[in-house]
Amino acid sequence: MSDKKNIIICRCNEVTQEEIEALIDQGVTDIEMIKRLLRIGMGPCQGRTCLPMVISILARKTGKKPDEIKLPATRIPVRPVPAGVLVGEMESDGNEE
Amino acid sequence: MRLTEHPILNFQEKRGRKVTIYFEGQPIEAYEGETIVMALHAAGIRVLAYTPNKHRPRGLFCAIGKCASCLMTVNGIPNVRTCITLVEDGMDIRMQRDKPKLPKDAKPSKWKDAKKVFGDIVIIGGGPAGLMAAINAADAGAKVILLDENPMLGGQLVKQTHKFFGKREQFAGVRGVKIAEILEDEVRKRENIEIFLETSAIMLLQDGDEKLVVGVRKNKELIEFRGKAVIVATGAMEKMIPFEGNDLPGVYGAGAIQTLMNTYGVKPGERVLIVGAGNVGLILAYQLIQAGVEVKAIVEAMPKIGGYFVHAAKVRRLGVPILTRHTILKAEGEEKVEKAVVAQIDERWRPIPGTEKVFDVDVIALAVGLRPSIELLHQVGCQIKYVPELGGHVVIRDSRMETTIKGIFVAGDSAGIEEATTAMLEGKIAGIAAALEIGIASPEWLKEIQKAQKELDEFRAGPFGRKVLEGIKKVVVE
Amino acid sequence: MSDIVVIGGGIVGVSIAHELAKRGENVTLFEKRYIGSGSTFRCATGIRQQFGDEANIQVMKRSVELWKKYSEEYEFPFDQTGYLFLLYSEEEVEDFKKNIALQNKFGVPTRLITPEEAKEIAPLINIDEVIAASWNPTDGKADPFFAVTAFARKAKEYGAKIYEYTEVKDILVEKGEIKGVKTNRGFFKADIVVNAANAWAPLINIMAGIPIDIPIRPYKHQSIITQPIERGSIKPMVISFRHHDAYITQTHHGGVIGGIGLEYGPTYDLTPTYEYLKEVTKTLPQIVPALKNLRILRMWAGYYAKTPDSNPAIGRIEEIDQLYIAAGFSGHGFMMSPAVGEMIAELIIKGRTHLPIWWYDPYRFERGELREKAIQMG
Amino acid sequence: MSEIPHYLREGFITVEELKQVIELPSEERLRKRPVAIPECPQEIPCTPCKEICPTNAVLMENPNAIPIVDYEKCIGCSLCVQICPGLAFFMVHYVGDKARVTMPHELLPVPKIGEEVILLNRIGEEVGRGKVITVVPREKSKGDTPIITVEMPIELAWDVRAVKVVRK
Repeated sequence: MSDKKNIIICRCNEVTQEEIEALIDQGVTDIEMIKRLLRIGMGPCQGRTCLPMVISILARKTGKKPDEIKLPATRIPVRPVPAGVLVGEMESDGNEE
Repeated sequence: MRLTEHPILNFQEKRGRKVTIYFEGQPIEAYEGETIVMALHAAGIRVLAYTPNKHRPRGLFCAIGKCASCLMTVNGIPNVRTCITLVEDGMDIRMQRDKPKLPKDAKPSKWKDAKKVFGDIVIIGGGPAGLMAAINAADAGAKVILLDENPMLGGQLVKQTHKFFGKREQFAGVRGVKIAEILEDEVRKRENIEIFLETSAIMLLQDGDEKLVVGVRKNKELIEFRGKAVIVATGAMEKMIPFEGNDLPGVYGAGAIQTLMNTYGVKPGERVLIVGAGNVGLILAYQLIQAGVEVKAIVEAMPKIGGYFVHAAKVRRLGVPILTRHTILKAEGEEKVEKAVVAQIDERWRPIPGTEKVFDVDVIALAVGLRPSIELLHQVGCQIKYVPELGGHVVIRDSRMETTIKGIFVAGDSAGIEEATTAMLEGKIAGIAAALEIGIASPEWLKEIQKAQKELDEFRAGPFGRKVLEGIKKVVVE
Repeated sequence: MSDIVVIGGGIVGVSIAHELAKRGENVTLFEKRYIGSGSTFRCATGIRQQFGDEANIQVMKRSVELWKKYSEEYEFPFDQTGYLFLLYSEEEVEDFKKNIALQNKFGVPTRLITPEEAKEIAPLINIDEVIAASWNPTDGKADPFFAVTAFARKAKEYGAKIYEYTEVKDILVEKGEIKGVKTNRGFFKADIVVNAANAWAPLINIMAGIPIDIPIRPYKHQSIITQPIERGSIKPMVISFRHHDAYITQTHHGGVIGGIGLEYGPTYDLTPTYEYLKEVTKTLPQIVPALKNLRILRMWAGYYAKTPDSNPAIGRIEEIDQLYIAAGFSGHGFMMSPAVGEMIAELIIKGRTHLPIWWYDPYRFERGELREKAIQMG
Repeated sequence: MSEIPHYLREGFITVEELKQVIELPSEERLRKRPVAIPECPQEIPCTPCKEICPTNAVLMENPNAIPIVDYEKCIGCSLCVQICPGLAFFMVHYVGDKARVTMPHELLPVPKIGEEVILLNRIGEEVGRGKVITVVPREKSKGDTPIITVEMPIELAWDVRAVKVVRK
């Protein structure tokens, strides 16, 4: 069968289908918990790519309907922004190594 | 890897001044006006980063600033979205392999307050819905602020080389690229529309009676946009599906491939497998052939072609097989896609052993559907609902496109996945409705809303509209 | 055996349930959403013993011992990476010298160090105006997600029942005796109730009909987290009172977490504010300048369930047989939770505890005997 | 499953299936002058063919209806072939033992008049060779789509719907 170690669900934090299914099999079926324990949707894409797939895996494994799974909150800022930009200062000053 | 001739598009005229950028210290030729990742792709660079823990290669995926798969360090600043950042002469571009290190000798920052821009209506997204909203809101008398995070207006229209369906007054028979030009001209003609490109909206807030949209321009400048109403027309993003090797560079969203070849004239690869025979997959196949790329096959898990038959017929007669009831099992390759394995599936969607087929391809295009980009609406607290007919989570709204928060409107794909034609009509409705609500438009404009609503009803009256109407029933409240 | 009900599935409630179940008690916990969803998952991860009074120092010393023990046994991340208070004035230094002496008296090895030593401990900090720092290497931080789920898992293994998405709607009290709790899943018999609802504790107190006022009020506090950076970049929790009571550290997974003391309330509203985002991004790079080039991934809000003296109310409510409270942690619930679990478990089972629980007497507000304000920080 | 028409499972329509959707012109009509044939069996919201037709020969009850050509009204002007967004209109004309099929050609290179091209059927198979007899280049097309008319053996008239241009 397919190698679920090699199926990436969360590209940002490199979470595989295998890891998600293992957690669900352990009884963690709340998307909020799955999100926090695996850090799915907490990377720079902020869940845009992965959350629909997580919802469908969860629906399939628990028999819930996708509309019963509440979408985790969308946090500010909806795009990752350098702190310096928010203070109005972002001239590249060559400070990075 | 750059296209020099094309049956529809002319890239030679469009390309800007030649500049040099540096990838890992190596000089690369680029043209002003193109994004970093396009220039890298044209130079054959597919791998943009390695993930910090599992060291998996990363390439682009969405190419419209949403998926964060193209993050690189640019001029020392980590995590820059290179798919929507334009090249500049001498730019230093580095792959990210690990989590970044910070300098010990940085100096504390000084701060200045954000630039402030005031208008009546702030429109987020300059695609078909946002442009039509801007034109109509402006004509109804509103001062309009229009933002888009891409370097050009038009949204996904700018990469649609095919001609649109619908009625001729809705631009039927006109190519998407041309529609983008027409709408952009209209927008630029109007003095009461102020345009901010390369500007991402990072939050949407209620501030007393006003709406505050906080934007970041060119990764650098903080701008506060204030208006009495906001229209969110942020479009959609491509869905990803689980299969082995689905994160390998070369597995691209269909839209990303269109951006490469149709917006920037960069050949996405030589041989392509397309997953999904909806309109996006079918149109993409035809566009690939037009760009001189071989399409090995289109696989579709459903038992029938989901897109318009006429789009399928166009690629079939050019020799592209469409394998219904097939799915992708695996993308194979070391650093990037080299092979795709597909198989037939049974009624319960399980692959049938022994039916595997291997295609030698360097690109796998995912055209498996879109989902509305509702982040700002969700973040500000609009009520949302899961409606599969509209592509996933969408906001509750009324027939004039106003969400559950007064003064916040939605239009186009961010209101539910549909067509550019319906996006334009919804944009028109939202633009006028917003101008009416804030007391700027005269009541005669109601007629224009009714006219657009009638056209929407007509457009959705056929079998393809039926599913959408089912979905709309679930989200429209009065 | 008594039926004990714990209301609130934050880390305090879960710790209490865990300690009770571990001691063989029959305990049931109700959480209206999911474990950790209230304030625990929103906390800034810090665990410190640097307080200015005897009770908190002793309780936190015990708490750190338990954090160490349980993190090893239950395998969740807890790192003793220290707390570093940056000091900018002679006045601050004098105050801290007193605290350090007190901390040393109870065996907490805090010491005053030079700015240069501070820079060695946390090389990314800006020490331009720092004149000294208070440093305790045995303070630390833990991962709230892994910690609370580990305690919940263990509590269940010891026999506790944990009901998530179960909201307590009322507490049935007859003739001063608790009979049970009504929830959205029906009635549960109970002899003993522990109010561990923190920000929502006043609502539970009303349900139980307690005759005294325990003034716990929710205040909105916000935090930010950045993209992950190289592990070990900011090991300790770095604190500066000079900068809006700012705190910064790096989480277990690499992101830099931080916040300032700009609070709103009392309110149950948790909408993040732009004002805060601007203030926090102005402030934190003053302490760690390199932060300015880091991307902020998220900001969020949580409650500090505050009392007038920023010390929690922990103890037994005499008028109702048997009601206990452990709430109003004023931002210290996460760090104190293991010790609080122990205190409440001992109190219920033995009627007394080896820890100085008197300090947190729930009746002190009625009597007007406020404690010295606890340092409300990280 | 049986309800799914063949053309939606396969992505091409057979002549037999097409005949169930529209009536084909008589041989007499085919010999008279070029006649427009819509291969558009699915209800989609699209009306440019109807809107552009100078003789109102394209009948469509509503914007989602299937286009039906009144072959007597059709003057063979090819505007529908030029405008059709789905590239689903063709013209067929019988001339002696040859057929002339007019079709859109949005690929490079656009063939020249007199050039020999490979004929492709609806699934892209090479079925013979034909000669290009007229070309309406993109600039002159009313629908921004180049169209070409290719002469071929009459028996291929209902199979050939594309060409391949092969140049050394």
